[in-house]
Amino acid sequence: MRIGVFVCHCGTNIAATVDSEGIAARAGELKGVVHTEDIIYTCSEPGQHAIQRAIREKDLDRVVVAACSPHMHEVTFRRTVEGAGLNPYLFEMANIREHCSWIHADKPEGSEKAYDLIKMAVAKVRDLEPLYANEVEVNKDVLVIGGGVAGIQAALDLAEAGLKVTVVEKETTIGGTMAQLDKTFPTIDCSACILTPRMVDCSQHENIEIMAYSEIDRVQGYVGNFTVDIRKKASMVDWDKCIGCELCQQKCPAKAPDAFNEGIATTKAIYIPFPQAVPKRAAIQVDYCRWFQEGKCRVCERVCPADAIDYKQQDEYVQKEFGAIVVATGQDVFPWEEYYHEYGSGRIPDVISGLQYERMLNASGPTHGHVLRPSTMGQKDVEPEEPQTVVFIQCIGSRDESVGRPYCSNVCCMYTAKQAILTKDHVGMETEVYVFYIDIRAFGKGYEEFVKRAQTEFGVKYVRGRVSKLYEERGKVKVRGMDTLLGKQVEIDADLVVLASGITAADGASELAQRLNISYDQYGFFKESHPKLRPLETNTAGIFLAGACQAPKDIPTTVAQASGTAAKVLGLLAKDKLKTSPMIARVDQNRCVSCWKCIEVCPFGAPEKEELRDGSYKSHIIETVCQGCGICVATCPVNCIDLKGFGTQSVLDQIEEVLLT
Amino acid sequence: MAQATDITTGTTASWDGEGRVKVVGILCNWCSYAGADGAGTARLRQPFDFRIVRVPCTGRIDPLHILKAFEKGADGVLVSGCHPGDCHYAEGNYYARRKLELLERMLPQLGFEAERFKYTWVSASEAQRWQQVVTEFIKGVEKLGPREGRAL
Amino acid sequence: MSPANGNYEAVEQRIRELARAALEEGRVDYFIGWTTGYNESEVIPGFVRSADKVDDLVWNPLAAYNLTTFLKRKMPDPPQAKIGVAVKGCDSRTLVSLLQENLVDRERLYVVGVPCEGIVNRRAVSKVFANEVVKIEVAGDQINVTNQDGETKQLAREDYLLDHCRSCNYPNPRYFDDLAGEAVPEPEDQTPMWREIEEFEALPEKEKDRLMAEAFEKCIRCYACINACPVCYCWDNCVCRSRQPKLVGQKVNAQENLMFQMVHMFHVAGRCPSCGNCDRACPVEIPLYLLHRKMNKELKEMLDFEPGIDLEQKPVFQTFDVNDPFGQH
Amino acid sequence: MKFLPQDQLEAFLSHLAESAIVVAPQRDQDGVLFFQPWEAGAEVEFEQLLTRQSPKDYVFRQTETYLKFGYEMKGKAAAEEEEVGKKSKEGELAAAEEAPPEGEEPAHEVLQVEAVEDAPEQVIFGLRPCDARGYYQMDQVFGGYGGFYYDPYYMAKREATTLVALTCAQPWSTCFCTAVYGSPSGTDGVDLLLTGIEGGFTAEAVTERGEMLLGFGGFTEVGDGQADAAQTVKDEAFTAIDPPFEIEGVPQGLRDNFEDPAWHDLHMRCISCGTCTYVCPNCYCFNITDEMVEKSGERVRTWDNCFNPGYTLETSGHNPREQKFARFRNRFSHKFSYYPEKYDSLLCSGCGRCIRYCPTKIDLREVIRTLGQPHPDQAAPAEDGEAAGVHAQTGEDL
Repeated sequence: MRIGVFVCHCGTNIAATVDSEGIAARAGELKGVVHTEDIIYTCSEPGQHAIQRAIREKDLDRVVVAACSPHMHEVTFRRTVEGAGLNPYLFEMANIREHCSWIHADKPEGSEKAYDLIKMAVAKVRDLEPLYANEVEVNKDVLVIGGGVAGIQAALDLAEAGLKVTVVEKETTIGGTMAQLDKTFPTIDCSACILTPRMVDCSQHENIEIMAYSEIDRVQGYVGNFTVDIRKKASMVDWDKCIGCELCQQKCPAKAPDAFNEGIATTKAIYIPFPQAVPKRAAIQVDYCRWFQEGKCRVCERVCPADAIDYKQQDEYVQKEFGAIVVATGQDVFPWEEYYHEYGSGRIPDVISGLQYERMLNASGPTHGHVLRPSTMGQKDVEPEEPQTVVFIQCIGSRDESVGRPYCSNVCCMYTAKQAILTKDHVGMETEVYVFYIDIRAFGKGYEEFVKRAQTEFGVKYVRGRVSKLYEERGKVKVRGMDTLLGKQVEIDADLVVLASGITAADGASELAQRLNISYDQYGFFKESHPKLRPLETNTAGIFLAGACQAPKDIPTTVAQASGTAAKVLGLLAKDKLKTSPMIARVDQNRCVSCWKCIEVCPFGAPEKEELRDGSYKSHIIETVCQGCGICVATCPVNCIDLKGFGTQSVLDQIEEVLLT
Repeated sequence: MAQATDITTGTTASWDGEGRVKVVGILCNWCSYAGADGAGTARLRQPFDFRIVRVPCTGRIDPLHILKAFEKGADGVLVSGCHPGDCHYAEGNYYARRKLELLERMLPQLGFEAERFKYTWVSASEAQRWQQVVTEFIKGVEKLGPREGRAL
Repeated sequence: MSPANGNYEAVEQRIRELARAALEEGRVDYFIGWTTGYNESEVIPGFVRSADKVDDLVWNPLAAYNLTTFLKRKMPDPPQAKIGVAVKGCDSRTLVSLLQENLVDRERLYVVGVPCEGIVNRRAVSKVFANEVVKIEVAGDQINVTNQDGETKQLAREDYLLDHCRSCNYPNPRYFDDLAGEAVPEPEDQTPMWREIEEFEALPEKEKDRLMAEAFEKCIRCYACINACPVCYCWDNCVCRSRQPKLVGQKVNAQENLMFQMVHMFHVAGRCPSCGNCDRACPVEIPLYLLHRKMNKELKEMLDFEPGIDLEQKPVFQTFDVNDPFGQH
Repeated sequence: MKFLPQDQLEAFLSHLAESAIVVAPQRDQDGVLFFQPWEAGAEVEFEQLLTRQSPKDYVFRQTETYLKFGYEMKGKAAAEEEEVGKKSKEGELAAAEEAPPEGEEPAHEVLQVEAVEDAPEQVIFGLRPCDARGYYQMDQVFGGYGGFYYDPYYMAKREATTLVALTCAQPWSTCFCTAVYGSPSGTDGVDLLLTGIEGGFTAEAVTERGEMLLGFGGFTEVGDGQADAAQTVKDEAFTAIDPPFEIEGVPQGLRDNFEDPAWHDLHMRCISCGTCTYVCPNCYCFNITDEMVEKSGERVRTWDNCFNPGYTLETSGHNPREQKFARFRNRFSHKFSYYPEKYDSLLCSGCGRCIRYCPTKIDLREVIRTLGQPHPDQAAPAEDGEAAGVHAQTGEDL
């Protein structure tokens, strides 16, 4: 073993408190060290040349640089030693600047500690072995999970760049939440007018395949090579034949709740969610279908001009391979009825959620854009009334620890302002509109101005305070609350109360995260790899995030993130082969006792059971999946798993070296 | 400072010196090691009796490594990683937390004073907190002095 | 623990019957129960391969050995044998631990549960005479001990039970296929008690240090403790023996010995219900039980967890809870 | 033969302690009996026969440092020699490599080796004839018997050791020395044999070393009937042991029964620990390792045992005794068959510790009774699969 030790002065950054020259000379006594040198600026070009020269002339096979933090220059010096023909992983840094010279004032002390740090680095470098990055072939197809605006944007960007994209959507149409919206803030432009052309683009793009009414069943593999099982749910309609004529829906005698309209209207057992649906295909909700429930009917089958009805249809499983996955599964509306009992738990008909109101405002919605009091709707001999007094309450299921949602949902302040304006617009300027708020968060471009407009131009009355109780009295909804600015109790007789329900993680998000092996937070939102520096990546290489599945987001942010994610995916898939870090775990199968604890604890799914020639099974690390965290290493009871570059023996040796010599 | 003159030739590490204690730190690469870097960059003075071993993640630490450090003569061991929830590898510090907690609770049974071991979380941005943690910990160990005639 | 109700013969008979049936019907290749050793008061593991030998099996308050040890990998002979085994309450908990991790094959196992009313601390009883104890008889609440000179002493059974039997919360097996006899009453309050370790805990650190050093000075590193341990399964690849990495040095001295024991302790943490098999196996009487009970006390306080209770539970160190009530700092 | 009155015992021990370390059976705080260095005033236990371990550790140490070594920089060698020299007490310094001439590059190193010789004069007092016989048997292994290996480390200690044995008056139920050519008053390896009788001990010197011990002034000439009384004690002890097996033919029997399916039954409750071998007065297997930190280290010998999986592990990863039953078979076969082939003795002195302290009380006597009888039909190479080469339960080849 021929180790070279290079001690940096870093000008006076190190040399002021560490005798770089002296400890370099002392380091020559350490086992295996054959060359030492002190350099004024090791990272400078002459400094790097000095290392390379010494490697060649002294035939060094391992190098220690005692200088700054490895976070600063580890990569630099790895390249340096590689340039001199040495394996870049036969290198170790001793951090004698940030961890020594800069935190000590006394030179003898500083020198002594710096020498100890060099000893530790030498002890570690002795245990290192050459490592080689692995290369894997990359599949260039991309899976986008979720067909909302995030998924659509990402899919279009990727498809435009020439990649094949599969969009998997759990509903029968893509579009997501945005398709349910009437207008968008702060421009009040029509949501459908922006979205539906993009939906059509998606369906017509030669590089995009939409798999609607499908879900992810299983994900195997690793970055560049995922194998995904997709379950196509049985719609009881042969979509290859269905022409989307809606005849079945018109003739179907069975009513069913209308999820697209947030339950404020009904649809039919066989349905197409909305006229602009993509793909426009019918599906049967078997729980409400008379044929499935009672064994008679088959009206749809009779009326279908395309002969597309297939009552015997079963779920179908498709296996596809992808190089990268974009998760864009969106969010759900906070189920306020389960939490806010003081607001009637959903039993007061004139208390509705923001998204329900959105459907009511929509010209193609169940009320054709007329704002009506639900308590007066759908009754014989009663003319539906327009509300005269509308109260909005913000922060429902947001910023509320008592319902387990301490976070801000990001969109409610703005959509409330939008809906308040639209109320005035649809019903008339004389309508009384109140908004109860805690704080107004109008942080985006044009947002603050928009809220101001609601207040000044449209005369929406903003009341700072929380509503303590809602109850029915004489055909009105009593709104009892506090105006904290005036310090007064407020009571309003409202005709309609709209709760600005916040955003909650999509139903089934955590199960999907487990299938994908990505992490999620306590609320069920998926976790980015780093909140600032890697906001689009997950901790599982090759899986990226877009939209509100990561955290509550409005449309501009969602679209921006989706495009960013697409760029990340393109960056990844631009390469034909991927290099993977060699500093990963490795199993000594001779000693493996097949207890599978490694598989249990790995956050990434890197260890697998490998069948050996004798029929036994031993642990094996899939190199491209392993991220090198070492959790399995610390868990393996026989210590047969080791972490290359951070070996257990090297950890022990560093400790022993510094304590015993 | 008898060692001062010996520094280039002497063999006695002043770490062994009178009144000195030997404290080993095992730090995760992503948060606490970077936090200690930050403390250095900010020139925050820290005790001398401390040597850091860098590991990728606290989840990579086996409590036995810490016991081994004690066996080899450490007077104190400080483990620090990312705050729970902020692990670079998503879950490593959650696994570590259980193991380290058990170790912390078992050490008194083996005759260790509680002040000799601590595990904590310091993020990359908490340079000041790092200074405080390491200073207080080493003060605690110094109060107890070196371990002698020990079982482990 | 309630005093013995003297039902041992009936239970013993039942164990024999169940073992006989299992052997005759070919459900097991062999049955592991307890039998007598070189004298009648040495009760040892007994392996019965044919139905005509089931009468060798015994059940009495000296049957301390946790037989689930013999289910560990590499123990069965032949390796794929179908095995019947008798388990007491505490033994069954180590079995549950093994099953939780799929370290034994449930399909090849036939478990006879044995309700237990406490096992005699043979080591303590043997010390009432300086010379050889040749006979230990348990009669009701009394233990009669006879030495080689024929002298007999009477001891109160209560005073000479194993430590964990005195505060046993799970006298009935947690897992079994057939129960040999009726379940014994279990305490209503199953809060674990740690009487026997509280005394040690109260000592000053320096004193504990000294006692540990003294105890582990005696250790001869025969590895009886880990090999007798039912949940310690690395077998030939134990890191203490492979020394890859060198967690434990080759030298036999108090420090290395204690380090070795720590390797064992941390590797069985969360799976060891402190059955005491290690402690009883130690030829030099190191109080290993003290360490393992302490560990379980801490686990109970940390995670409200007792090992080997629930088959569906995941071993606590192979999982986590983001809201674990410690380590928030 | 002389007589040591009871009241002179302490004085005798003190007398011995003047010129040697005296090791005698004493109880620890848990009441467990061990051989420990004796200090004036400490109570020596003569009643109980069996210490937990045999005293073999005092000659064949469980951990023994052979030598210390270090790599030194050339050029500074002279200064450092002094340094190491200070550390060694009786050791010799020897440069394993010839020091190269001055003035070459400083990275060149030389190996310094210091032999550790630690063989103080010692008297092991109060051991039983079976334990003494353990030394007698180990002496053959380490002492160059038959031109085989000579171990200077063991022999240095052995030669500095005097064994004062005590006749075993009240054998325990696990004792079987008489079955293995021993006796409760046997003198193999013994220097001086004491026998407890009324009022004290008779003392017989077996060797010159023992003879010298009789020079202690506290001894009196044996009185009337004392010699007879001692003989009675010995005879009674001898007859108290009922030999559990007939030793004749056992070595051949174990060879014949090498592939007997009964091994598979007998090993079942073995947990493959090393207790039996480490409490045994005869077992002598060991391992050698270099324990090194930075540039210096020690070469250490430690006990090893045939139940240790690493004992037969080959570098390739293959382990010829991977299965537990094979390790189990080896222990008994070695003691009663392989060893006597090479040496003039068995490797068992019948102390019974392995039975008593085995965690599952595996009974050596039962094993020898079951498998120690020659089978005339198996003396020839076994061809009958059922009887020999095939596992009774599985039909697999053994």
